[in-house]
Amino acid sequence: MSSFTRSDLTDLFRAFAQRMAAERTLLGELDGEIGDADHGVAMADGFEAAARALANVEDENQTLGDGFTLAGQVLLNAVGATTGPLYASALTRAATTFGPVQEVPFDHLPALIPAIFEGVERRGHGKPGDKTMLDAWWPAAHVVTHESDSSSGTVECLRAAAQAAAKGAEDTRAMMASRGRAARLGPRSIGHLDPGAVSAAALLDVLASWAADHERLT
Amino acid sequence: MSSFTRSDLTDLFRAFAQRMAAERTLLGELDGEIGDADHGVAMADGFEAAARALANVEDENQTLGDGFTLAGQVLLNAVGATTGPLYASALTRAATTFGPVQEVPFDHLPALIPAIFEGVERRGHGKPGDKTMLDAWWPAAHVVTHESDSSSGTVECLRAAAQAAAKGAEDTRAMMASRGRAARLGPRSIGHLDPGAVSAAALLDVLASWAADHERLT
Amino acid sequence: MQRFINDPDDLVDETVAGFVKAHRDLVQKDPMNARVVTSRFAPQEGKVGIVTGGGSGHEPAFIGYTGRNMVDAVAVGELFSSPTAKSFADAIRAADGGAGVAVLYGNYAGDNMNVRMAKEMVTPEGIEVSTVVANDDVCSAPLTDREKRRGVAGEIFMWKIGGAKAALGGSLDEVIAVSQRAVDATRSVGVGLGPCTLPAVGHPNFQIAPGTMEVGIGHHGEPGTRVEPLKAADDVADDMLKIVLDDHDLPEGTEVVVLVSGLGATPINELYVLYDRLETGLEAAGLRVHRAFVGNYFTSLEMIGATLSVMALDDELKTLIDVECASPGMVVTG
Amino acid sequence: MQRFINDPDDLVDETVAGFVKAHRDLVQKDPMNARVVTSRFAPQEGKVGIVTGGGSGHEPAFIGYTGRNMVDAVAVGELFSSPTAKSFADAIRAADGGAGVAVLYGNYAGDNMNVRMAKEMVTPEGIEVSTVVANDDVCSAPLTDREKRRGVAGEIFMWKIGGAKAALGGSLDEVIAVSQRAVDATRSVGVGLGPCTLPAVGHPNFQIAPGTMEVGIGHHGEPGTRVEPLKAADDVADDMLKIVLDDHDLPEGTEVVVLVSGLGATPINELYVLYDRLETGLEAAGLRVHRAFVGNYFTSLEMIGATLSVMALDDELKTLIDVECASPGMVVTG
Ligand SMILES: Nc1ncnc2c1ncn2[C@@H]1O[C@H](COP(=O)(O)OP(=O)(O)O)[C@@H](O)[C@H]1O
Ligand SMILES: Nc1ncnc2c1ncn2[C@@H]1O[C@H](COP(=O)(O)OP(=O)(O)O)[C@@H](O)[C@H]1O
Ligand SMILES: [Mg+2]
Ligand SMILES: [Mg+2]
Ligand SMILES: [Mg+2]
Ligand SMILES: [Mg+2]
Repeated sequence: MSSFTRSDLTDLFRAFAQRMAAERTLLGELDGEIGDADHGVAMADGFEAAARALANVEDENQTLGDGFTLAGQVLLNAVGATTGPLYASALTRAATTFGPVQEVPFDHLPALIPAIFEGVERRGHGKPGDKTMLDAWWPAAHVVTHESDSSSGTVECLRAAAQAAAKGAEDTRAMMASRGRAARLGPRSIGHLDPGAVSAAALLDVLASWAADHERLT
Repeated sequence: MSSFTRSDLTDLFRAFAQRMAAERTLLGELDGEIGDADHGVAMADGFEAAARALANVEDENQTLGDGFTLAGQVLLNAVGATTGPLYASALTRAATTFGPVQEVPFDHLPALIPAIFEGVERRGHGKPGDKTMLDAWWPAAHVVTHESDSSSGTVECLRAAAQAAAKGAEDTRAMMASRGRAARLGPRSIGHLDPGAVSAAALLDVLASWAADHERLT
Repeated sequence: MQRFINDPDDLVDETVAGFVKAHRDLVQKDPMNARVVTSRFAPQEGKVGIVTGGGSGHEPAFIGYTGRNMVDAVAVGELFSSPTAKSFADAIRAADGGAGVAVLYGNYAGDNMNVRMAKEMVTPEGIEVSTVVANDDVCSAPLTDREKRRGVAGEIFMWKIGGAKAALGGSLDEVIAVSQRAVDATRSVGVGLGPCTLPAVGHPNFQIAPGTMEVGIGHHGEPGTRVEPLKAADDVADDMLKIVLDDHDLPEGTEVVVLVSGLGATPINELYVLYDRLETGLEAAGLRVHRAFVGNYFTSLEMIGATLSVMALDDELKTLIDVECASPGMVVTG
Repeated sequence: MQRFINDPDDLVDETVAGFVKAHRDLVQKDPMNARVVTSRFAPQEGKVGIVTGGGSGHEPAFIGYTGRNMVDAVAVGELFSSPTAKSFADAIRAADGGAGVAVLYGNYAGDNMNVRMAKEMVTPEGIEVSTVVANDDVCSAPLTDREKRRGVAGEIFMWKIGGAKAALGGSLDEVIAVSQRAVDATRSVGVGLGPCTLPAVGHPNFQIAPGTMEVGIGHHGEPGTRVEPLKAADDVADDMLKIVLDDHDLPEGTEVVVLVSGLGATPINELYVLYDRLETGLEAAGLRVHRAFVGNYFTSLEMIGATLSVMALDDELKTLIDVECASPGMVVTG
């Protein structure tokens, strides 16, 4: 069975960064509706910086844990906003999950999702239903930890998680924000998608596609 | 033959003020094209203040000279801008022309026009062709001093002066401004009417109509 | 966009560069971090350091309040985005004179997290950090949820008070206590008449229909409590004052400091028109204006609108607001 | 119009009312004339009085420069209109401390006439009046017609210099001479990106098409020397500097004071972006910036755009620009 290596991590972040760059305008507009319009810039700049850092320091001794830690630190130092600390915390958590190893079996990859969920939750003190990115990460994490059995493949698991996240993001439309800038809007936030949930669902979509490509090629 | 009295002066200024109020928006817009859009406000406020002052202090001992002096002072104190001192100077000049008398023969009325022209010219150091109000006052004054013979009536004389002023104002369209704010525009002022010339022509039009009504009623 | 910009991505860096050049008598860039501006007079051995930070686009806030007897170091974020935890940490390091650092900032999720992380970074280095979080924006949450309210222009009072207390030799605990008192004594409200545009986005991220106004608008265009037809200036001033005073029951005779700030594109004469009515209203409510600030103190790019902030004074706050200070955004002469 | 106004006809009176309330430590209304604002410190026995005046809508100019070691009395006109001769005369009377009065104003036909008439009014009262007429606006007439040029933001330098000289005990002749030197040493240029609206008119009185800019625009929207596609901020700054320096051949090593003023609706961070490039350009031209002022110093209601003013210093001008002063629009600390 194939593995997920430190250089795969760089590759995955390159894919994240590309997608965030592509979604930059949309995310800015969604944030403009209920926040301050900077979410596209924050996500695009943050993941670009992280991907570049991962590519730059890729050497033989780097472990997956080192890579996630690096990505988190760079994101934190590059972005600020709410996004910086939340995803930095998420990636630090992932560093612990993946640990000081050069590679993990490929079917460990879905564990990234609950790690990110827990990291964001711990830093932001939010909960599903607050109309935040947690509304995408939580259903995805739930798929990974509860609904996927070992018989179904890694890619299928990630696809299911991505679909759950997309639905979760869509569901934020009906929610009233109680965290972040949009909370100020109260009832007037209803009817708008949460930008952080949308970007989270996009990251999960990238993860599933990247894994599918990777499996096909190896 | 009828006369022009101190109370006629009040009446005339009331007519001036009404017309300036009616032209306020137009004059503002013309000034907006080549100046700073305040000419309508200046003329309307100035003549309103002058008319009100003339009405308030109308008593038996007031001479025409007193009346013109008062109107000039009030205009000066009410308006500022370029218009204030120019018309104040014009009315002070008229005060001298009409003098310390309670009334003058009606056919002296056209003498108001060259008096105003000279007052404006002396204060502003301008000349016809500069694209200013002088381009309306000058041809009107010329009609009064050179072209009207005593055989034609007062009202006809004033009508001819008003027509000359209207044409003079229209002619400013082809001129390049060399005085006042519009001078800054140089060639770009060409094609626009000078607001001060337009308001001057309107005052002369009022004068002719007022005289016609007055003659008819007396 | 009719704006003076080069690459929108460079806007913040160029703003900071021009700012430290123009005000080199008062401020400088942190040599270690281009997103930190420090006072020429900092750090001062034995003085409590004053730090703040926030998103860009609010100039002169936040950088403009760096200077003598004011803020010692400011962390600079992207437009409308919290600075990074690292920038907050570097600002704390730059301000530290050995007597601890007071981080006085506004209540936004990003700032809360980044300040918390910065504190975690510098604590192991032996720097004592305490924080005060401004939440003066009345319309951002009900009074029962006061801790959820945002910080807006009233933050300037917090910096002025904290900066003065530190300059007079106050301990970290004292600086924190009196800065918190300044926050507790301050209420703000904003009214928006026109939106603003982030240059990287290129069009307004919210709309205010001509002929209407958004009462209670936030500093990033966060919608207010109500949208209503634009009223006469006096009526707007009355509404603003009512929002502030209803929330803040002040005994007659209280002395207050008032700040009326334009949001960026409102002509300055209109701020005075508002102030004229506001002072009349304050006096009618039995309050006395000890000092007033009117101008573009805390803007939101080219938003049209204004904010009102009122701080009730006690004896110490009054003494401290009068302490001489010199910063690009605010000067109080002795 | 998304504006805070009551009756447009009351705008100027309400502005002055709010202004004197907000800044009552520095200024007051002339009890004799509601259109005259005087310094709390004026008149001063034996000191030359400093007077200016001009149309409203340029706040903080003109009233904002009233104060200690600055202007003693200001005549206030309608929006964009010269004050009346009577107001100028009353301002002169209020400023007179027996040592003569310097009227330092800008070159507009209305101001010229009204000041001349004011002088005629007060001379019989035994007040000695001399005048300096600022004509710093490069694009308002060619260099060969310099006496036709308008006064714009560079007037602030004239007031600062004249005010300081008078404060230091200069005679009327000395104050006039050095104020004239300040004018002669100053060049300004404006760039407009968006128009302004007089509330009584209700719509912009000129247009600047989106995507274009008007280089050399005047303070009331008087059109500039050219309309061209809006460029990047750095290129605009370069153009402005070239216009100023081409007109004003300064020897290398000259020290200058720089003022970058917003016209009303330009975000303040963009003024710093311009300044960043301007200082670089000045230094490339061998000039040294002694002091810089960046902010909304001389506005035109809500016009979008900025002005640059550069004053070349000699020894005396340098000493005087550094003299401490306190006015609502400008504070220089000692
Ligand atoms: N406490 C929180 N927990 C989880 N996610 C949050 C929290 N606060 C805000 N968010 C997410 O952050 C997103 C906004 O991020 P961004 O626009 O980059 O930062 P900011 O709100 O500081 O401008 C929101 O859409 C929401 O999903
Ligand atoms: N020196 C002058 N002599 C005669 N008329 C002048 C002179 N300067 C300006 N004007 C007239 O004044 C008019 C403008 O007046 P107004 O708009 O009220 O004042 P301002 O130009 O001060 O805004 C111009 O249209 C022009 O006709
Ligand atoms: Mg955001
Ligand atoms: Mg005009
Ligand atoms: Mg933000
Ligand atoms: Mg005018």
